[in-house]
Amino acid sequence: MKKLINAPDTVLDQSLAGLGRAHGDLLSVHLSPRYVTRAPKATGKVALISGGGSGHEPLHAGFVGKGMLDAACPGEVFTSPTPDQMLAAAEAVDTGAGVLWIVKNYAGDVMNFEMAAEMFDGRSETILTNDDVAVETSTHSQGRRGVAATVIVEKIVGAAAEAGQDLTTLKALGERVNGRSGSMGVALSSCTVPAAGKPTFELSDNEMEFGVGIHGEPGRRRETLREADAIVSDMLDAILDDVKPSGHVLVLVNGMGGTPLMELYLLMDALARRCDDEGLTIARSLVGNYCTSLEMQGASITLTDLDDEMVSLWDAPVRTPALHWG
Amino acid sequence: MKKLINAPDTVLDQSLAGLGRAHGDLLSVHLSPRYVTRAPKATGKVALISGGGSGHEPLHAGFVGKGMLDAACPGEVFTSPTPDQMLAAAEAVDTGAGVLWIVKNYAGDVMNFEMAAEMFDGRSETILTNDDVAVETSTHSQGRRGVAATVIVEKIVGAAAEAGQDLTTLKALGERVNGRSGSMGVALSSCTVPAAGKPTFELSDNEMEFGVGIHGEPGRRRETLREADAIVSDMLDAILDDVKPSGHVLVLVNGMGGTPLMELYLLMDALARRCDDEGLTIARSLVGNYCTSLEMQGASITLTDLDDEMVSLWDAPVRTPALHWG
Amino acid sequence: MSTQSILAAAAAARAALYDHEADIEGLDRAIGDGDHYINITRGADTVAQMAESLADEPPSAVMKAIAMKLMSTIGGASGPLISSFFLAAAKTDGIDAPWTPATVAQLVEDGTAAIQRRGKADVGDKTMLDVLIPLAKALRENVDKTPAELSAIAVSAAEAGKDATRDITARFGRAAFLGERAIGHIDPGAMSAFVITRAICKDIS
Amino acid sequence: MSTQSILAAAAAARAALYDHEADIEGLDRAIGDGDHYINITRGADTVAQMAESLADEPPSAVMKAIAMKLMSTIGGASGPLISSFFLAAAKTDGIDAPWTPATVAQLVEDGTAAIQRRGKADVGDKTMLDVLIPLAKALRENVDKTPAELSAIAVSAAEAGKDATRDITARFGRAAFLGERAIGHIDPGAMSAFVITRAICKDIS
Ligand SMILES: Nc1ncnc2c1ncn2[C@@H]1O[C@H](COP(=O)(O)OP(=O)(O)O)[C@@H](O)[C@H]1O
Ligand SMILES: Nc1ncnc2c1ncn2[C@@H]1O[C@H](COP(=O)(O)OP(=O)(O)O)[C@@H](O)[C@H]1O
Ligand SMILES: [Mg+2]
Ligand SMILES: [Mg+2]
Ligand SMILES: [Mg+2]
Ligand SMILES: [Mg+2]
Repeated sequence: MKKLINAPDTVLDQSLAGLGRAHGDLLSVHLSPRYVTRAPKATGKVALISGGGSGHEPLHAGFVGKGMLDAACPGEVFTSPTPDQMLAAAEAVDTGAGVLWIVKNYAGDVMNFEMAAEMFDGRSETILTNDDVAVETSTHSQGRRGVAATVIVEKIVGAAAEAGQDLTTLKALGERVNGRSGSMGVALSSCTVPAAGKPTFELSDNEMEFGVGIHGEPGRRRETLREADAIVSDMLDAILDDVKPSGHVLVLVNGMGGTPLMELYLLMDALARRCDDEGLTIARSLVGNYCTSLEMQGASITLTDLDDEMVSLWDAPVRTPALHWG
Repeated sequence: MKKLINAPDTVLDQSLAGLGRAHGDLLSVHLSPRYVTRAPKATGKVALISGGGSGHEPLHAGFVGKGMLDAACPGEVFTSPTPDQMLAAAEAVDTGAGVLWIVKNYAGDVMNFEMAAEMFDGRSETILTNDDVAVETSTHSQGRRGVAATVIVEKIVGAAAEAGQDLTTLKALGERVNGRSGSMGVALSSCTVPAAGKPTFELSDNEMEFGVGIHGEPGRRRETLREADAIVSDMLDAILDDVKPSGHVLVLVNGMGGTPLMELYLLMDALARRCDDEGLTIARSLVGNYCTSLEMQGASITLTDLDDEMVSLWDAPVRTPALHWG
Repeated sequence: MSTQSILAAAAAARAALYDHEADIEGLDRAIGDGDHYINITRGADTVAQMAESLADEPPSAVMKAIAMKLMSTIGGASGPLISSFFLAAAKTDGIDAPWTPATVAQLVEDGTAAIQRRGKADVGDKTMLDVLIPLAKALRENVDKTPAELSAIAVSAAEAGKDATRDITARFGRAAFLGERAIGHIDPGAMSAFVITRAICKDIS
Repeated sequence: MSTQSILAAAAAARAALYDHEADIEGLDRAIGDGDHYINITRGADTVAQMAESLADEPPSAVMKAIAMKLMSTIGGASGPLISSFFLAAAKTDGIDAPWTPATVAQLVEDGTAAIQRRGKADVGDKTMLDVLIPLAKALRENVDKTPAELSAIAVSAAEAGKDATRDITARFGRAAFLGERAIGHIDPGAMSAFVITRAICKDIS
């Protein structure tokens, strides 16, 4: 394992400390228990709290700030955070307007957030994201995995919360955005969990994992690495089997952590050409590392079927370490 | 070689096309010859043009836009662009106030920009960046390499150009920023040039290259991979041997492309702790992939000794794909 | 069973987990995300650290303290499930009286039911419940046996349950996302539940 | 030398470069950035593509067209240097008259001087000039020899120059950043200059 770290068991706290040092103008980092809050605290709005295993940076702590999350709870690498973290975060950021938990659909995350919600005295609702079309739902009681569309849900719902929408409306909005989004990822190499010290999986020199999960979980199939155009086409086909957009879409070309921007923009080109063919207009886009899997080489594509409200909320100002505009 | 591409010889054009599709609101991409211009064209200000071999994304095209570059000329991967590109870019963006070329100090870049300047009819000046402290200057006629401080020069000089400063003043400002900056990089793995198809260099499982260049060139020494704190300390020592800041500094913790954000923030923490010990105040910071080396694992640290003018120019609004604030 | 024995059982379980690092980790790498060994030993280490401070508490308080601590230590899917087990166990009838085989059966039943309530899974879903549900049933049906006999029965039941996870697809946990590709691998949570069960039973007999 | 022979020489040079891919690429990977082979063959390929359209032009026009095309094709450090060579060669005295050994000597001198003006380097700096400067000198000193003799002398001079780059540090080009670590490797630009020289000389003799 080659990493720029001191020791596996100090990675998380030291990385969070660095986040705090770099972005003291936007957020505050708390280490015991671990949670990151928007600074200064917002007033009179529903508080958005997300979280999940670490290793997906900038997700989620990189999206804490005005117009997006009020708090994020980072767990150990690829391991759900625990209820005490969520509870402390909720108590810190609740303004009285209620808490909206944004949770990626993994058994661990769901159960830990559920315990926190049970323990929390204030009002709260939960949005589960499950945008990954790689794994079919039919035979599995848990449904699909939540991946990069979580970023889009956090941005759009964050803007609506900033605009003063109430808890019930925000939950419905988040579910709408999630329901209109689909994602598909591929991996060219594995990631290595620091505490494990060895790669999560092995791929031979000409193989890729089609439909990989953001923790290095296997996806639909292992296959021979092909041209980017063919890969993007298969990814888009898989998404369009599920999401049926009519006109304007938001696309997120997301790097898994070890793939350079040059390749991500090349994927954007391939995707845009396919969208042209499909008669889809890319009204908004985002290209970069947003929902990663440590140092994994690979990328995912997320497509969201936009409506007018979603576009204007997407464009609304945001001030976080990883998204900043308007 | 595992990359998400179609073929080595289409990487560059397809990646640029994707950049254009993603950021049509900020820039225009031209492919023959290759250059990227700010959209719409600025009026009545000195035009800033940079460029260099591709593979360092977002440098330089990702910094085209309001408050930073007017144009960027991307060469083949790790190969200087050619004078025809620079000339076409200059003719497209010159407003009559002159052109400032921002060039990293490599023989190829210097000579190609020099030829372009000779061919260009308008007025132009050149800033050479040479912030890399890894390689001592004394015995080499060419001086040091230009690396990540180029981003800082482009941002600060870009803001001053936007504010209407003239060509001579901007050149002096850029040289001041460059002169007050020092950088040092390490690599944990090699990069692979698409056309070459194999890694530029080999490192064994426990080795790192201390002082690596952004094209995978060797640096000061090959040594055993150590703890992040020790590596950061050595990097900072090397920089402080050269830059002698008195109080407020800007730090850039820059990823080489294949190192995840989690590690970069951890390096930021290590650096911040060392700066505390040195009595240095980190007044501004940037953590992320800004001046990369394809998919290389590794990172560099840049430190700039700030003065008041530099701070306010750093904070000035910028609207580019890779830097966006204010 | 006294607090002393509970803590001894926890220590035995911890040692056994350490002995099976490669197995447990390999399985979660094959059909999960590779962290189950780390999660479960982080839990075991935490309990070991608490041992001294708990030595004079009654079993119900020990179970409750372990539950709360594990809730904030393990994380992942196994964290809330395991801490639900201990939370329920803390309230098992007769927990603070001298234990009989029936107490043990009741405790495992209560803890297992809590895991089912929290995680919604059942036998055949390729989870730790494939060990725990048969184990609880075997204990209940054999409360009249000697501790040594009961231990042997419990270990066989746990082992059979663990082995049964090999040939089925998962409906819960990360392995569920794998569909048919999960077949051929034992569930990591079932494996760790078995390793723990065997270690505790050995300790008893 | 006619346009026909210039283009034939270019084709011979290109074929020879292709034959030495591993050498040239390996050297730039060792002490540069690994792209010299790609850069130089991109140039050679471009000239090959232009050949047909240049067949009826006089040598001066051919040299100028090659120079301008290479300027916008090769890039890197070698691009401006090589295109400066051709730009100067286009203006060499007697270029469009029937060539003598003196014309060749003059052309190489003019081209080499242009590279020196552009790149500021000299003999001993571990660059392509370590081949070109001795080559120009050898040609000048042997203009009275037969073409076959001159070819042999030129190849030896180029080879000695190339070999001399092995044991020195660089003052220009990327290898300069390496200091002592560049010792033991031939300069990639010197290697390609030698390969080209030898191919052209073979073609002539
Ligand atoms: N809903 C559930 N009910 C019971 N057990 C479950 C459930 N979901 C997961 N598990 C168990 O948890 C184990 C995985 O735990 P662990 O690796 O620690 O967490 P994570 O899956 O979050 O990485 C699985 O092998 C399975 O036995
Ligand atoms: N200033 C210079 N003068 C003469 N030759 C030079 C100079 N700088 C570099 N070179 C030559 O260029 C070669 C490298 O060319 P190339 O790899 O194509 O470009 P780059 O160094 O930009 O990657 C070196 O091996 C050296 O021979
Ligand atoms: Mg996990
Ligand atoms: Mg080069
Ligand atoms: Mg796991
Ligand atoms: Mg080179």
